[in-house]
Amino acid sequence: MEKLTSPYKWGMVIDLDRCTGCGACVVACQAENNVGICEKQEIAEGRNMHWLRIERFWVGEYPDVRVRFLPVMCQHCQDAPCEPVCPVYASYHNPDGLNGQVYNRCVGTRYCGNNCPYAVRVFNFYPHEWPKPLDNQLSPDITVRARGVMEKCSFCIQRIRRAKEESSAEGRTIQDGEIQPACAQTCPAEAMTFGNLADPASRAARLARSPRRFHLLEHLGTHPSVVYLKGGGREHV
Amino acid sequence: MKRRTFLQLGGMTVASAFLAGCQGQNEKLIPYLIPPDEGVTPGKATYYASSCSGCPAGCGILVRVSEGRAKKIEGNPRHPVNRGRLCARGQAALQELYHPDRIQQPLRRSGPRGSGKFQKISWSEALDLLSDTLKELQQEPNTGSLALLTPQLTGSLATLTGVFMRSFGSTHHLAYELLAPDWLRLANRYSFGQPDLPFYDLAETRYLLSFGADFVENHLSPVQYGNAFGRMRQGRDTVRGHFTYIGGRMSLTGASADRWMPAKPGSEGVLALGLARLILAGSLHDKAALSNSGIRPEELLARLRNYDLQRVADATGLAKNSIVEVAREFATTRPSLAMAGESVAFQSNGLEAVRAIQLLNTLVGNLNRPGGVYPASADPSTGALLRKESSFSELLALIASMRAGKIKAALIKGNPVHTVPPVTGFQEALDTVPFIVSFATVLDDTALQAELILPDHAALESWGDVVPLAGSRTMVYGTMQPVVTPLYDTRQFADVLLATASRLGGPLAAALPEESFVEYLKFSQAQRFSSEKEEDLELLWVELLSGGGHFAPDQAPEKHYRWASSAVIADPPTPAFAGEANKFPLHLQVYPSTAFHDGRGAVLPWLQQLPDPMSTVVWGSWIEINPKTASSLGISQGDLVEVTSPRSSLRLPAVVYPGIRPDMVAIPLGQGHHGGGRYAKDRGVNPLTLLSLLNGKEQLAAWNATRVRVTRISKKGDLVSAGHPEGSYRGDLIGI
Amino acid sequence: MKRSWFVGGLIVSIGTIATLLAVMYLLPLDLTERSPVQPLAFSHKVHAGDNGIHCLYCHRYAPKSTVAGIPAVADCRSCHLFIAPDKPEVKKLIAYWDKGEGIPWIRVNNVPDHVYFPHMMHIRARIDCGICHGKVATMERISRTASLKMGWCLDCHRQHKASIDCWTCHL
Amino acid sequence: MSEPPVTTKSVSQVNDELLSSLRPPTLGWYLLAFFLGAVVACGLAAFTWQMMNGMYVTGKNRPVMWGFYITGFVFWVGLSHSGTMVSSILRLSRAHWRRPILRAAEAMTVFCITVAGLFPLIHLGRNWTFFYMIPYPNQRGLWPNFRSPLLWDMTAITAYIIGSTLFLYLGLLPDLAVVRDRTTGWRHKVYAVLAMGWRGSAREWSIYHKASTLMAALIIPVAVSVHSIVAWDFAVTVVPGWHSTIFPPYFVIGAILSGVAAVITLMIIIRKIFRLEEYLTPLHFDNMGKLLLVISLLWTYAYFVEVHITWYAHEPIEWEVFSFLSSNYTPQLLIMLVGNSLLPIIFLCFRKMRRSIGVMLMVSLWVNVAMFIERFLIIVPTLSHKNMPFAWGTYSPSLVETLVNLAALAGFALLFTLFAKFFPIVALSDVRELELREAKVPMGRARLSSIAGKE
Repeated sequence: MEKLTSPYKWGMVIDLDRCTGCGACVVACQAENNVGICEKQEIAEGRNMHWLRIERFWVGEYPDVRVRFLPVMCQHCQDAPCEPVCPVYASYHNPDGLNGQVYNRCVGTRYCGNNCPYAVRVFNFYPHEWPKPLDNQLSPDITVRARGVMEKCSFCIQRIRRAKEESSAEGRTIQDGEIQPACAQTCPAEAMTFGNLADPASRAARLARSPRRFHLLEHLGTHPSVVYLKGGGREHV
Repeated sequence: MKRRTFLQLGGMTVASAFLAGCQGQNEKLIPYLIPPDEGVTPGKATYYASSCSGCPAGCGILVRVSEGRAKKIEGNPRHPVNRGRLCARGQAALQELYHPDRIQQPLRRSGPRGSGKFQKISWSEALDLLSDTLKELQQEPNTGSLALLTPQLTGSLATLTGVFMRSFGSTHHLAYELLAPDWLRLANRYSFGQPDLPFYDLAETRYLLSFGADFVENHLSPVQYGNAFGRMRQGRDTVRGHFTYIGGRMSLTGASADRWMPAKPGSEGVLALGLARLILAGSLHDKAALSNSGIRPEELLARLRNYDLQRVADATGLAKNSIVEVAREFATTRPSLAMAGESVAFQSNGLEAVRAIQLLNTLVGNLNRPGGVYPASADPSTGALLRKESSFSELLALIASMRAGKIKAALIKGNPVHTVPPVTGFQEALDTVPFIVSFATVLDDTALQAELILPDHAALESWGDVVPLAGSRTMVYGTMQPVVTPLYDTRQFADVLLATASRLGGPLAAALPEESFVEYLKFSQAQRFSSEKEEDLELLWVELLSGGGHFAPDQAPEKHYRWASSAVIADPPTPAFAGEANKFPLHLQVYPSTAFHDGRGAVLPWLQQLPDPMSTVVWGSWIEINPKTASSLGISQGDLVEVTSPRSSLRLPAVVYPGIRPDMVAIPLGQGHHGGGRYAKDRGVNPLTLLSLLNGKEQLAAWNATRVRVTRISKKGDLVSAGHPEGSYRGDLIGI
Repeated sequence: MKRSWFVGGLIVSIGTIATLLAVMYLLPLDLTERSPVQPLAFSHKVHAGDNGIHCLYCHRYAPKSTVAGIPAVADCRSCHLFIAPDKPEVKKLIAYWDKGEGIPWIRVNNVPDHVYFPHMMHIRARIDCGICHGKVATMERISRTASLKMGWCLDCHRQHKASIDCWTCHL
Repeated sequence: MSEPPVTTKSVSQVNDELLSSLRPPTLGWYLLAFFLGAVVACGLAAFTWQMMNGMYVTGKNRPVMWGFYITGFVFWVGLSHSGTMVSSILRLSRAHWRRPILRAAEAMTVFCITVAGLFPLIHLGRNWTFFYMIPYPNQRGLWPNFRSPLLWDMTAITAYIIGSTLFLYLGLLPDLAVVRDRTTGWRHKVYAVLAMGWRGSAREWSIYHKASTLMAALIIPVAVSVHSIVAWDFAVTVVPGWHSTIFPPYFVIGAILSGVAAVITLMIIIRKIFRLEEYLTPLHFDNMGKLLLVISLLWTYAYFVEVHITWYAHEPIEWEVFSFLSSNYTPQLLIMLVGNSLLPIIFLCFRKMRRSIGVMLMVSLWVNVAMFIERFLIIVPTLSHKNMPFAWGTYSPSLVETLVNLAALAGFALLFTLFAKFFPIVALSDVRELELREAKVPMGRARLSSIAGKE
């Protein structure tokens, strides 16, 4: 909670011109983060647990119809609407510029979920079960969330932690490209680039200066750490 | 206490405090009996390199293992096919290992066929039963009464099965997959005189013309091409590759295109030849390349005189100006690349159409050049098994034998009962086979028919080697190793074959003397790499396993494509369709689902709940209908509709899909399993049951040439989609 | 009479309120036994105290892993084949080995599952094992000396200027 | 001011009549209490079910994370304004006609805010960790987030519960003394303790008057702040449709509207049940009707302003939310407008209507139903169509939520029933005080007003 000076400000650049919408990131995220298995009923009720979703928009009418894909995960806003509304600091701002979520602190007011303009916070309406032996796949690095708490993308904080531990053992700072969240790691088209935006030389920071850059719902002034790059010229040449 | 229960109960401690009194609730802490190996630290994850066997692409994977349990599958960054990337199916393979409905030991049928009643037996009983049956067959004069059905195999398993069947004396080894690129090999043989699959240099191309080649989801090597697509778009500083997609249904791949040309089904060949004519007429062709290939432009132009713009526009239903534009762009933006895909090949004129598309590449000089198309590396050692050109005709031959009662026993790896279209009569023919052995991991549709189920290891428990399908120009050889100790009393398919061979004795045992598949692998690798590192095979073995295989990026093969001068370009015949147009007004396209491929992914919950990228539907089947067609039929999103083909009919929910021709409907493959564990069982429909059999040339089945009619049944389609149906059209609200 | 009732009531209610506040302060209550009886009467006093064996000799993973690790049965046996093989507790140990079973030790120092506690980071920061584990070398039977509650962790983190970002411990 | 009720009854007669509710309960009362108790028990069972299973038993989802519970919360907080506003405003403005309805209104405040305060606890995903929100020193070294409107809510509601309880208790004091003097046995003892030794001396009365005036003045800002803070729960967010500066006054006006309407409903019920026709005359309803009319006009204005600004600014997503609301929730929207604006304005303009008990009952009930719908329309359609169109959703309350809401209503009624049985529901002293003040004292041959004169 205390604002410490950190050499890191994690961010992600998503190039929509590369994104094919294939869904590999969605499964990668679910596999890495112990995200519950959502039964058909759950999703029908709008209680999908995916931390990362690919939005698909139809534009135009046949035959001039176009599809736009937009992978949306927690945007890790610098001025995050979710943070001030949480009465217990379960949603808080991390010194590295991430939006933290502390599951065991969460009381489940779901206020953050309402106030998140990106609708990326998911609530454990159901107690999620992993029928044996499927529970073996659960990662020991992160908590398995109980029902009644909010959860969301953490940019794979467990990977960030691991890299920090390793780099501190070697007495250095984390190098560019050393950390990759599961989604960015698996993205076949390399549409996602994760890195330290505080380091102007990092690949992510360089991409984030692209003229194609934009933030999602920029007018709300949330200052997200996720930068999107516009899909270039998906019209007739 | 489990982590989750703690969180649930954490706050309730007050209550439990008074109930539990002074009782301690300390956990147990059980030490290892023997300390773990050097290099393994408890509490720290270990990574094992292996290969993905989820589809023939054969990507390299790294499996993260903690405390003896596999936790996550990642791409192997050193692997040249997927370069550290992995698709959704590859990630989900973890759940094959930990599937709650895995078969835990050999089963023998105890009820009638298909009833799903089995009794547990031991491995020695099971192997006795198998070898006794096979022994009986061996004593018969006709040893061809044993059939082996597998997917298209690669590497040592392909050789092993080949040796097994040969030594047994049977020729009925069918390696059939619905989506196998036989058609492409066949077309390549006609066009270039060699059946090698192409490797498209997508990353370097500047203009991509895909005729229904859905390389993002399924075509040949999806991760490789997905990656290359990203580099084509934004991998170069100044060039952004352009992408035009041709096909009546906008697939996931088509969704990324800059231009979508919804040509009529079956008209793609005409379009390709029309484009060729325009290029030649405008003298935009690559003259050197043509003369290399021995094509005289004037002759070819004269040959194509029938494909004038008007005729092509009429046949395809496309606007003239866009055809002209595409022809000009394709010929002038070089390097360019034309790809042919399944939806084109699965027409009655598929072979001719694919060849016409290959002609386009030849015309503008895309053969054997960066940004163009090369022959992909192929594994020489596996021979014909890897290079099937007409496995469909082999399937038909096997069905005929089965019907004739010649087949007494069938060993089945894979799930053909689900993935072979019933119109072939395969399922009924299989019913006549008295002894069926299945090597399934879960009780799938085929295993339900089996007399004996010998559960295979999950891929992550198995040894093996994989030669990727068409994912690289250079030789790639991937290895598979078990990353966890097997969970259950299962045995690897190859090990069962070897054990059977030794039990049967005779020439079979002599041909397959190895006791286990690992030994066989070591032996075959010793042969394979003998020239390189003869002295230390053990070291080679360790290197192969730790690196995930042998990759030789520098060794560019000598093979090249050259238009076979003898190859005359054939006119694509007018497409034929099953079902009269007046009774069945809509073309049906069945396409491999992004998540399930041909259906093998449907057993895994992660894939079931992955929203289909295009329709955002989860946990089910659907039919895609153009909004205009839907409204004329009174159908709205989520309605239950009945699809009737000349063969049969199905009921499933409708998805209003703006990216499809009004005269077409499409259903994804993969669902409609009768078995397959709790996640797949009785979920959705299998559209293969609708298909009628229509052969193109050379026994290539035209799976996209069935017509159907669609009627609305009720409002309750039980459709669940992740995206809001109206919100999906309101990208304007967020400026997308 | 009335006054005595009033005073009595006052005392009772103040007592109740104080107890409730105390319980609230301590929530979640820790009910684990501080010094459970172990299946083997292993003495840290003998090993670490009298014989001066260093902690990391047996708990060898602590400097490089999140878990410190407890010695495998084989490790214990390899010494005790020669050292005091006749003592009854050592015989029990060998019996476990012969049966091929691990020893069902009872956990003494435990943090809840939603807490991520990396041993190696603490060793690296030169935090003495005793700060959390107490004077093990004097303990015949191991017992928990620290409260291991969040406030206790935070105090130490503050003192040592370690990170008190929530995500340091709650992943 | 208006004409006070002229009484010619003796003191004991008045006391008897006003305290009639304290007579031993009848079978009807038992039946009513049992019925209400049963409904509350159903609600408790539903809540237990929810706690054992998880929030999936409600209709909430992503993005509609709040639903009937918060609707109920806002609604009951709104109702709780009745007592304070009616009682203290009228007390401060010295409207004598207030006196017979005072007690009921104040009691209503206390019960409404108690019921309202339960909803935020019920709606928590992990109810058993509610104490994380309480600011107190703990071994975790953690404090709640004072920037969160939910914490403001908690503070404001706690303050309001305490304040309004004190307010009610203060008003009760002299009456408790009367009851004490008229009861025997253990009841006498209980009332004696509660009456805190009230003797009715002039000094006591003088202090009492000062205290109640002070309380009345203090409770108004608390009441206004409570509902402003509830409005801030919504207004401080970035949710389109909530992020609006007019919300605090709009909510307060809405609260008073529903509060006044509820008081009218209650007056009619009490009047009927306890046969207080002589004390609650059409005059009272006339005055309350005027109050309701004014507030309804204010509410209509505030609503118009809110919608008008949305329309005028025409921000795409804000407009999207409004058009979604008006197209998918048309019946509800119409009920809300009819109940909150049309009916009160049309009917209450006429004196005759205002003095008709039936009309007043109908109007006040409509207002309250409409007000509940208004809260629902603020919360649900807005959340359904938030900023990300792909993640839009829908909501319909589940059985559990409905049961809990019904139980809240029943619980309120039950509390009130019990209260009316054990405490004087009509402010005895206030009524008598008025009588005293209005009484003509013989002064020679003339009868002059008593020294108290007009308040």
